[in-house]
Amino acid sequence: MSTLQRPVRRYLGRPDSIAPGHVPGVPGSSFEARRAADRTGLLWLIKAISGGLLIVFLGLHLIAQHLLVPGGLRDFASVVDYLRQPLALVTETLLVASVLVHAAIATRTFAAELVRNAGTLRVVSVVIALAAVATFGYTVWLTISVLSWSA
Amino acid sequence: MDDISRQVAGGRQIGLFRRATYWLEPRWRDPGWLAFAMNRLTGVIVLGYLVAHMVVLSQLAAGPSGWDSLLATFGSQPFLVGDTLLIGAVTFHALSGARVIMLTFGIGTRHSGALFGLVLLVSAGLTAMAGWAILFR
Amino acid sequence: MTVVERGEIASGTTGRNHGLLHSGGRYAVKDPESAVECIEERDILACVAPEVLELNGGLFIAIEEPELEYRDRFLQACAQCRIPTRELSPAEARELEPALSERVLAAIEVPDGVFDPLHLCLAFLATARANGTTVLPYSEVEELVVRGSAVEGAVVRDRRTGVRRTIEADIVVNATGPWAGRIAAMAGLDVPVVPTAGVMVAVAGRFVDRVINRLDKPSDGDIVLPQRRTVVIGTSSWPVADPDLVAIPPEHVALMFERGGELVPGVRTGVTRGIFAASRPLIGRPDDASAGRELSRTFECFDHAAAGVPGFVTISGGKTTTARAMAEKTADIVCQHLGVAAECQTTRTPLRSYRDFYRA
Amino acid sequence: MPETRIRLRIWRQPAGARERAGFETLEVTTDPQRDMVLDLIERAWAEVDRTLVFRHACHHASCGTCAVLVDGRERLPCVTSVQSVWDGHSPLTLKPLRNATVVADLAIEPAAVLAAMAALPLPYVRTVEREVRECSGGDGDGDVGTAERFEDCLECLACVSACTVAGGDPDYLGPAVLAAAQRIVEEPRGQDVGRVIDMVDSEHGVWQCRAIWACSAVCPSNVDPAARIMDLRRRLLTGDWPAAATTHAPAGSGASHG
Repeated sequence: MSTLQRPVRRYLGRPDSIAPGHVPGVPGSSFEARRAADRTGLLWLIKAISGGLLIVFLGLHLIAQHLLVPGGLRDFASVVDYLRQPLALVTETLLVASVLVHAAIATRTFAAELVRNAGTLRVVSVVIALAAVATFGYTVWLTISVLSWSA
Repeated sequence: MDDISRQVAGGRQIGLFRRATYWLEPRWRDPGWLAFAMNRLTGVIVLGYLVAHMVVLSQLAAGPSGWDSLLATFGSQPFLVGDTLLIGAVTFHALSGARVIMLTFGIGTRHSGALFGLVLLVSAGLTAMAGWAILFR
Repeated sequence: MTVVERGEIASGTTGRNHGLLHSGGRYAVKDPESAVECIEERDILACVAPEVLELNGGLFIAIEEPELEYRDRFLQACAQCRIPTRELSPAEARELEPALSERVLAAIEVPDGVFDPLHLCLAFLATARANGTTVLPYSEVEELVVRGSAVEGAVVRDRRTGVRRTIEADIVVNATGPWAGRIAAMAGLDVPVVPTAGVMVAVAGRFVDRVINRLDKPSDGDIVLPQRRTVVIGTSSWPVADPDLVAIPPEHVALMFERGGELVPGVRTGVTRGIFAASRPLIGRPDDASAGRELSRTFECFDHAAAGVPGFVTISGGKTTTARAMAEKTADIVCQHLGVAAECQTTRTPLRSYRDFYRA
Repeated sequence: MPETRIRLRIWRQPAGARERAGFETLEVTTDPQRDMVLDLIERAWAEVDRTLVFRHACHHASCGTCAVLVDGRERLPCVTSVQSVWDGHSPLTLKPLRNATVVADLAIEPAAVLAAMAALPLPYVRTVEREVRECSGGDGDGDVGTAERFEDCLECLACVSACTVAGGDPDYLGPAVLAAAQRIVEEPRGQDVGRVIDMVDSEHGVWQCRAIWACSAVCPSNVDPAARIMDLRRRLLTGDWPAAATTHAPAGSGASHG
């Protein structure tokens, strides 16, 4: 287990293997400054984990929402009954969350290829993150409004 | 971009158009290229569908009458065919992602091309089954 | 100082050889002068440029009965040339190198090594660049600037741009190997350099870690040495008129497999990776070139001032192993002419990493 | 096989100038069974057009200077036999490698990538591994583990040319540099592993690789850069890299310098 501490400290805390100093012959190449800004490994890991979760939750979603439902589509009442069950509510919410995380990171990768300037990229990344959070907020609101509709 | 990368750049500038389309430059002899390109294409397709799906679901806020009237159109044949293709894109994208994760952890690194073949096969199979379930059952 | 190279670095003879870092054992009996140069240079390179050398040593092995008589003369000659040797029993030899032929009768270990030709050149040039030298690849000397009887520069065409320009120089050093004759002719001089080609065959599979030589007088196909995951069998000898394009006689190639196979049988069934030849600059007259094998491997430095053409020096002959010694001798002559009283330090100055050649 | 004529459709680009660039067909004689593609290029230079610029040195896959595109595929022409790539009648197309600046005609400028390699720097000599030694016959297994050999990577840049990602981003360190970094992590030989890990664990390092594997497909020297990049990713995620330079540098290997 001890080696797993290292990626945790590397990506989340103070990395233990900060380069002691300057790379001779390569101007201005001290890695400490760059180290803090670059957590791409963590982004990749989150994208992979969210991808894995997606396979599970999307599978459940397809089965619960389409396969088991006669005709494949739920009418309004059926949607409400389904979402009333706490387990269904949780899995649908986690599905939305992992989709948004996964899509956000992937979109940022696209952006990183198009945008050359590091500053602009940071801005674009923040915008993408906000969009994802906003979308998640909207789905929560929509779910509440659907559930409260019948009350 | 650190100094090592700047050295690697060595003055080679790549324009915006090429940066946006480099992944579409075909390398038919390398299955990994097709895996990468299709992964992106299916990713974009699914993202597009999700946006549409969000818009459609927002109709729920209009209550039962608004929503239930939509069911007829979304249950119609063209939409069902669309759904099957969508499932194809999703299954491929999922399995292709799984392939990259496996390779990252050293599984199947000697057969990365064959792994892609497997991804194609399995996703096609799943899509066929889903298609049968949606269209003919 | 400016180094002008017609193509990519080491695209001439030096680049295209099997990369043997000679301990001198090969020449101990027949060419002691060359052998002493080799062992001295081998030790210097091992300390100044370890990064580009495989120092696994070499084995001289006897396969047939008659070669056993050569053993004593070989051991004695090596001792005279101060080449360290260690006798191994056939069993010991095959323990170290299992791919050796079962018919090993005797084995003597010598400090042979292997270098990578391009990267050894780059190490020298990286050090030169670090000391202010300009290196111009893809630049071809088309004429020498001759004013009166003196050489004062060269007209160089950059093959990348086609642009011709003149480089003025206090002294022009003609270090063009088998092409030395062609360049010297530009100043109306004739240098006794005989381009003598030799074929080498690369076979897939790292059969041996050491350099395997035949314990006999030098002959064709008497060496098998490792290069990464291949082995290279060398070499042969035939005079060529034009070193620009060497046609390889097929029978020489077959001989490599046959003779190399006697030392390391595995090569006979190995996959051929490359068949290549370069022409060596042997010092001598064309008429005795037919006996190409007998020409000495030592190098010679011609100060053409003595022939009434000051400002022009030709250095040719020799081996890649003795390149530093050739440069030292040439530099001594150049320093004499320029009135520089510097003392040679290249025997102990570590070479820069070859990678530094590519640094800004 | 008798001598026959072959047309070489070679990319000509004087002084790297793109606007005057284009294909030119040079015809030479060849014996497809004995010649290598580099022999044809050299014959075209010697007999047809002396202005042809191309890179070459060792002619047996040990220097890595001659890599070009043969019919669109990255190859070392010095070890690519004519019969293995030629159908016997149509012309052979030769172009300089992709993702590198062209010096002229078939020659590219390697400095950009090789300077990054120099910043690592990967020692050039390594210890011999058991599976590499062809110990045909005999009892012992030689002195595996103490004998030295050169690193497999020829720095020929075929992998960088084949890499789709490198085609889209000049800042990507690329398969050659990342594979070299992995070799340092695998066999430190006195190098500072921590610094190398920091260098590759970046946006333009191992995380930009898309597992396309074209680099490993074209590598002429058994390096398998894709698997090494993935190995670095696995090591980063599991913390599996030597804390400090634990293994000693074998005798005569590159002293750390520069």
